[in-house]
Amino acid sequence: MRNIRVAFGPVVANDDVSFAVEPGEIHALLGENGAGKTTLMRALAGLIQPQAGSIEIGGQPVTIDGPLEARRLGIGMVHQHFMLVPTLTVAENIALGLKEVRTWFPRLDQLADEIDALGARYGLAVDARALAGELSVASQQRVEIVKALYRGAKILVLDEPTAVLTPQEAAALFPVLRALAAAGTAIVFISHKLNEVMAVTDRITVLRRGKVAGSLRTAETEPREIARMMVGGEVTLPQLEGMPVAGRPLLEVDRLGLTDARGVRRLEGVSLSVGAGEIVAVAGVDGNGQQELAEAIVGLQRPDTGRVLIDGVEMTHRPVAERIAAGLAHIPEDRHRTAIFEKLSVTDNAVAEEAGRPRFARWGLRRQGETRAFAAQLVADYDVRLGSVEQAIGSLSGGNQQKVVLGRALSRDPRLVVAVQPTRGLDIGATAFLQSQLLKRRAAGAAVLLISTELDEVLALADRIVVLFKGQVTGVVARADFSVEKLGLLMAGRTA
Amino acid sequence: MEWLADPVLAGFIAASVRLSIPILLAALGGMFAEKSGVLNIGLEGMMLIGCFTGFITVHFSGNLWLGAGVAVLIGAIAGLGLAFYAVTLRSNQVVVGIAFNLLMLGVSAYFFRLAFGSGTASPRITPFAPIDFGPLGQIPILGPLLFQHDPLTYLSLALVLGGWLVMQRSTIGLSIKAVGEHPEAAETLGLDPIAIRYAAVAVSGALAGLGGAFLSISATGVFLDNMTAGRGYIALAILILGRRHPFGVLVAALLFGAAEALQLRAQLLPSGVPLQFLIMLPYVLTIVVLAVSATRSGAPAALGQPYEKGGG
Amino acid sequence: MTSFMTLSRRRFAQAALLLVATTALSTPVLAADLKIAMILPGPITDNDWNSVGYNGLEAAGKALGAEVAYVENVTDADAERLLRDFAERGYKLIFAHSFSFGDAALNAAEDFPDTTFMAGTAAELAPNLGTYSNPDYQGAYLAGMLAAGTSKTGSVGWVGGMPAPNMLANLHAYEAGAKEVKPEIKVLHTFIGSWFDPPKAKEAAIAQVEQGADVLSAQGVGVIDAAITKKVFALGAMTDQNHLGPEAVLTSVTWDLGPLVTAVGQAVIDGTWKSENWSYGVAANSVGLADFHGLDKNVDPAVLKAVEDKIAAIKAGTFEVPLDTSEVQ
Amino acid sequence: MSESASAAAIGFARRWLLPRSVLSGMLCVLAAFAIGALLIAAIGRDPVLAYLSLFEASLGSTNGLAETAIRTVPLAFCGIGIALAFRAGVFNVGAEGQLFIGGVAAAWMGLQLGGQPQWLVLPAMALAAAVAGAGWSAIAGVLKLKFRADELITTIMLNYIAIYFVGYLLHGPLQDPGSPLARTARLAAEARLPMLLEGTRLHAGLLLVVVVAIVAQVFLWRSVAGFRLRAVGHNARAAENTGMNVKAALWTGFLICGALSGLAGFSEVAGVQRRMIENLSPGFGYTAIIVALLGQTNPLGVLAAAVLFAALQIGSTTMESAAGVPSALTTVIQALVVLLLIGQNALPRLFRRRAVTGS
Repeated sequence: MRNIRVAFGPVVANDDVSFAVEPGEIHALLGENGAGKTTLMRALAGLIQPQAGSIEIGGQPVTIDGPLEARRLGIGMVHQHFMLVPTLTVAENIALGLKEVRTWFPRLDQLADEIDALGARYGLAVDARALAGELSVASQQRVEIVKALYRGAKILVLDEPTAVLTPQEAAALFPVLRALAAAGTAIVFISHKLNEVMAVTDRITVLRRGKVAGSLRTAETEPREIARMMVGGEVTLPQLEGMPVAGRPLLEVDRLGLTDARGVRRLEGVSLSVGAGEIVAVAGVDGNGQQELAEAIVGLQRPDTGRVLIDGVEMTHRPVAERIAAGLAHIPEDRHRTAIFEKLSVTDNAVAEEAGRPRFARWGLRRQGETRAFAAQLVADYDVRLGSVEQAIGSLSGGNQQKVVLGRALSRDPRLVVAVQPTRGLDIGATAFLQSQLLKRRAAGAAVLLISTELDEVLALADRIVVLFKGQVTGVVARADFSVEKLGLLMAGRTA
Repeated sequence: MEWLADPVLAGFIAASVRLSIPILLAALGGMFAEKSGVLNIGLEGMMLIGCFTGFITVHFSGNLWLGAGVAVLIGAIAGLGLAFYAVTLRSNQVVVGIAFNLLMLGVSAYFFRLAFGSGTASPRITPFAPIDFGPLGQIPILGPLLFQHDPLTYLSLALVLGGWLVMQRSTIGLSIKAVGEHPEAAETLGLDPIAIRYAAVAVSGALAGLGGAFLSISATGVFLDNMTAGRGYIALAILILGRRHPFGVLVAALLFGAAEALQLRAQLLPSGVPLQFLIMLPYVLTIVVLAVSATRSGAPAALGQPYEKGGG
Repeated sequence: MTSFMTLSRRRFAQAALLLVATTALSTPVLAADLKIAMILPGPITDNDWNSVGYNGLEAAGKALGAEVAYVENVTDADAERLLRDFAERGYKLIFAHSFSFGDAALNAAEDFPDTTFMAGTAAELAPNLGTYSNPDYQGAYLAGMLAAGTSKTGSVGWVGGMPAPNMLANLHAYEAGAKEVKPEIKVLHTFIGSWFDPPKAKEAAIAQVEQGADVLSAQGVGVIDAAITKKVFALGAMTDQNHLGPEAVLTSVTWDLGPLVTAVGQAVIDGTWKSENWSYGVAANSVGLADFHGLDKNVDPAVLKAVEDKIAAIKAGTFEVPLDTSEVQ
Repeated sequence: MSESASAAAIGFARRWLLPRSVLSGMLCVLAAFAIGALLIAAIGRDPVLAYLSLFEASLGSTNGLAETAIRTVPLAFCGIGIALAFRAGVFNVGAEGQLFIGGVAAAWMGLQLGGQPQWLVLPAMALAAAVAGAGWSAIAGVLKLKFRADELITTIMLNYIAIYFVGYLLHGPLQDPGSPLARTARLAAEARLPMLLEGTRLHAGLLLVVVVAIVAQVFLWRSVAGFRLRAVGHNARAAENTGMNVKAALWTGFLICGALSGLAGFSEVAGVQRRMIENLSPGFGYTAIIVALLGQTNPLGVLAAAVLFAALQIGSTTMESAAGVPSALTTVIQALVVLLLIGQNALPRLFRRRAVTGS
């Protein structure tokens, strides 16, 4: 790919980017969130058309005008958010859009056998007859890789493949990639995790703000150099310091059990407590009950057994508003779904929790002046970049949206903060800012429950770590005993 | 076992089938649209335009099958029109559907007057006649259920089977379901969500058109303004009752037809129940069944959400 | 078939002309300046109630040389407005052709004292508001006699739209007529719950046939379709509906509103109009039985004779068909 | 005048006097009429005469304006109710049935209180209508919130049931004694809305609906409850997460829609018919859905859209009688207006996207 340029309106995602990958090579595409990695690869996969630049495959100039053409050229992409239809089986997912499985009535049984065989060859075990939506995340990822291989991918693009895996699962993925490379496949490995990139790739290209910051052989570099390239300077992430104040417990979760709408048991006997001035992290691979735990604590889901106490008061079945009044702040995982109203203004979003308080309302009518002043203050305090507080929050960048959410939650001086994946999708600067805010709350005597799948983050910030596996607590580790290996085992379900 | 061969029971079963067919066809059409992620509130209008064009074609050509064909074609074209709004312009699908129903109501009434004048001797055609299966028609239960109907009814039942084959077994069905559940995934695999949705809505229009034509060239041989009388809306409920599955839709439509056939018969008995309560029976029944069964209805994830190409 | 189709094609070609002709925008004016208008509750193409009203209006327009206009598909909510609209535009004689337009006509009459209003079966009248009855129940009595006389099963059917007074009067007279011929006759009746839903009317009729009815009174489009399918007889309503089922429609109870509208119009022109109930029924030849088109061979001659005698008795004033609009059940 | 002041003046004019949306909306109406003209010409009638009579009847005379205003009342009541429900994410299309139930409740109350002073009777009737309409709507609310049955479907079914149920009442317990017609007895003078304009039928329901529109506008955009309603409609999950009572907002949507549709029934009964009749509404509740969305679900916008549709419907019947154009044509024109308006709202957005992605 040469001199690629992709712009969405005024935002330039790729600017004069050149990138090359050779057969048998594992090539890392590294960069912070928003650096343009995914955009570049979507252009390669024919999902968007670059405004400028050229692409050559095997030395031949090509125009990739759509996913079909990309496939014909042997390009396969495993997206960060899996492109699987959850209500179809694995075989059906793979059969989608394929002419080879017969035009009218697909030979799904034969296809399933072929998939099994293909999986066996590369150590990618998948059940071709299972519903895609019922597979574990790691299996879904294997399905995505098999899907690409079945389509004859010679160039395989993996977008943040380890984000959803345990360290062990990630480690298991790497031999598969090497086997594929050995068989002549060119692999593009998109990531922002330096250690993985160092472990598995042959070459590294770093993108920063839509431009190529550098391209080097993995063997000839070291993490510090790469990190500088990614960030464009030195940024150190905040680190927890000092012993916990160990105040009275502000959050107590007592033998919580929860069954979801489809009848699946999501939590079983989960107990934990967070004291004032303490950060407790919940670690685990995505989808092991973290979301349900957080939602039961903040009141978005009703547990069927157990209790939730906030500052000693039972809140298990109380509405969200009461918990907020009791000092709870929630920074949810999926911002767009759970935290913000995209079409409403920044002002409206900023006061959503408190619109009815006397400060912002009189006789049931909203006090516009007060509300706007509050929003302006929040924007200033949390360094939100925007044109006007009256613009729709959906028009801000993800990081700025998250800052509004953070400001809304923290400006109330909450005594209990539940933060779920608070830094997902943020660049390093925003991540550092956010983490430092959490540490500030701890210093101010609040209890912080940090739910994260990023081990680095958990290790850096937590006083204690609770590990969840399949809805159960497999272990609680104090700061003194932190180790990646130990956590990894707990995350894989081995109780300590 | 005498009651098995009772003519009143036989008549009730046969009537249930006849009353259910138009709604069944429209609901089957609605299934294709909804499975692809488009809410087709315009079924009523597509039925009505099929009812009208089918009738007028038969009237001027004398050919019943040509009438059915034209109704299918016009219904499909109406479906494409709705798809333009729902898929390309990404308009609110409820408003567009209601506007289409209004348009079809006006267009059919206007062109009926254009074709036949404001005169009062209303035109009439000879509708499809039931096929005579001889002794088969006399079999208890099965006879009235299966062997006393006209060709369009059998075509409809075949379409249910075909709908099942397409939806559950074929590549096309896979593509439609994928587009309705996860259009972006479908696009990464080289499917065109926009084109598939257009096609699915066109098919829904075609089937609704045929369902409407059934009213004017099979059930009766006349056309009147607004002759579909809300059957397209009923079909939406039947679709959900039937869990958007061809056989489920068949069962739900038969249930509604049976309720209608039952109330028409109950009126002939001295029950003491006020007439209006009997007439509302099918609607009440629909709501009750909906309430009991709706908790796990499983609508496609992207239903009603317009898709933007290359987005996300 | 061929000639039928040719006719249709020609009619199609003439559609535009027909439309112009039917509302008679400008016919030569014989009478002073009388303009007659009518509002109708349904489509004038229904071969039924609304067709009768429309035909009567047309006939009067021709007979009097008056300019006529109409609005079809008028709902109760719109009736008063449209009556006032016509009155404002100089129509001096306005027919509100529905039993449910009485209120509307009363209100409009109050505000337009110089305009003459005629409301179908209105309860309250005003100095400039008269009413005209819907005497087709008289014909229904005759139809009931014929139905009972023709029935071999001892059951006859009757299918109607909504339980409105004129429908109820029709049903009760039909039943009375049938019982006069055969006291033990069973009369089945069904209301389909809407005025226009042919497939449902057809199914209602089929249900009656399955319960033994072999002659049906068709008070709605669709019933004749059932008679054709089930090979029983139907009695048409309002106009001669034999063309809808040449083998099935024994005869039709016809209602010709032309004489009434014409007479009312003439009275308005002459200044002799009085607010009263104008009733043109069997006695005035406005209601009667249509031609049997040869199907009378299926009826017991004694019954035919009885019907003829009954018509004579009504005309002579020796028999009055009972008017009963009570609710059923 | 300073530069900023003149800019402000222009901005004011753009925003309030002649916004672009009004201009392009008028263009759509014109286009729909142009297509209608072709259809009129196709049957050999004179489009100019037809449209003149349409205009004359709806907007060209005092009486025409009054009739248009009368028709606006039920359309706006139902439309505002539907709009507020839509804002909360409730697709309540049951306004028609709620109107019937409200109408029969108003008439019942009016008959019960016969002879009492007007200041007591009218509010009592309005209250009865609002409560009954809201109660009918609440059935769909319970079905959605307790049984997860889609309100789009249940409200359609409930419309049929309401109309047949009212039919039963009018043929049975509430029937006018001594009349075979399906209607209640006539309301006493105290139970009728005052007339506003001598020589026309214009009644005080118009004032009521204008007040309701203004209150609804303030409620939606200035009140805390309105804010929460909108927030829930935008993103129910986020609303719940920020401590808002989602169920309360959904109930507000159901109940307001029912209450306002009930008031539409009240104003028809107390202002126009002076009794409850079997065919109280020629589909006001359905037309109001389109009116609500054309008005961008903004109460004042809905009021404006209601005036447009009222004028079209009023004019169309006169067009039929005066120019011999079947009123079905107006149905076509109404549908075209809607489709063109939706189209012109969406098209520019489509082109903009095209330009950006450059595909």
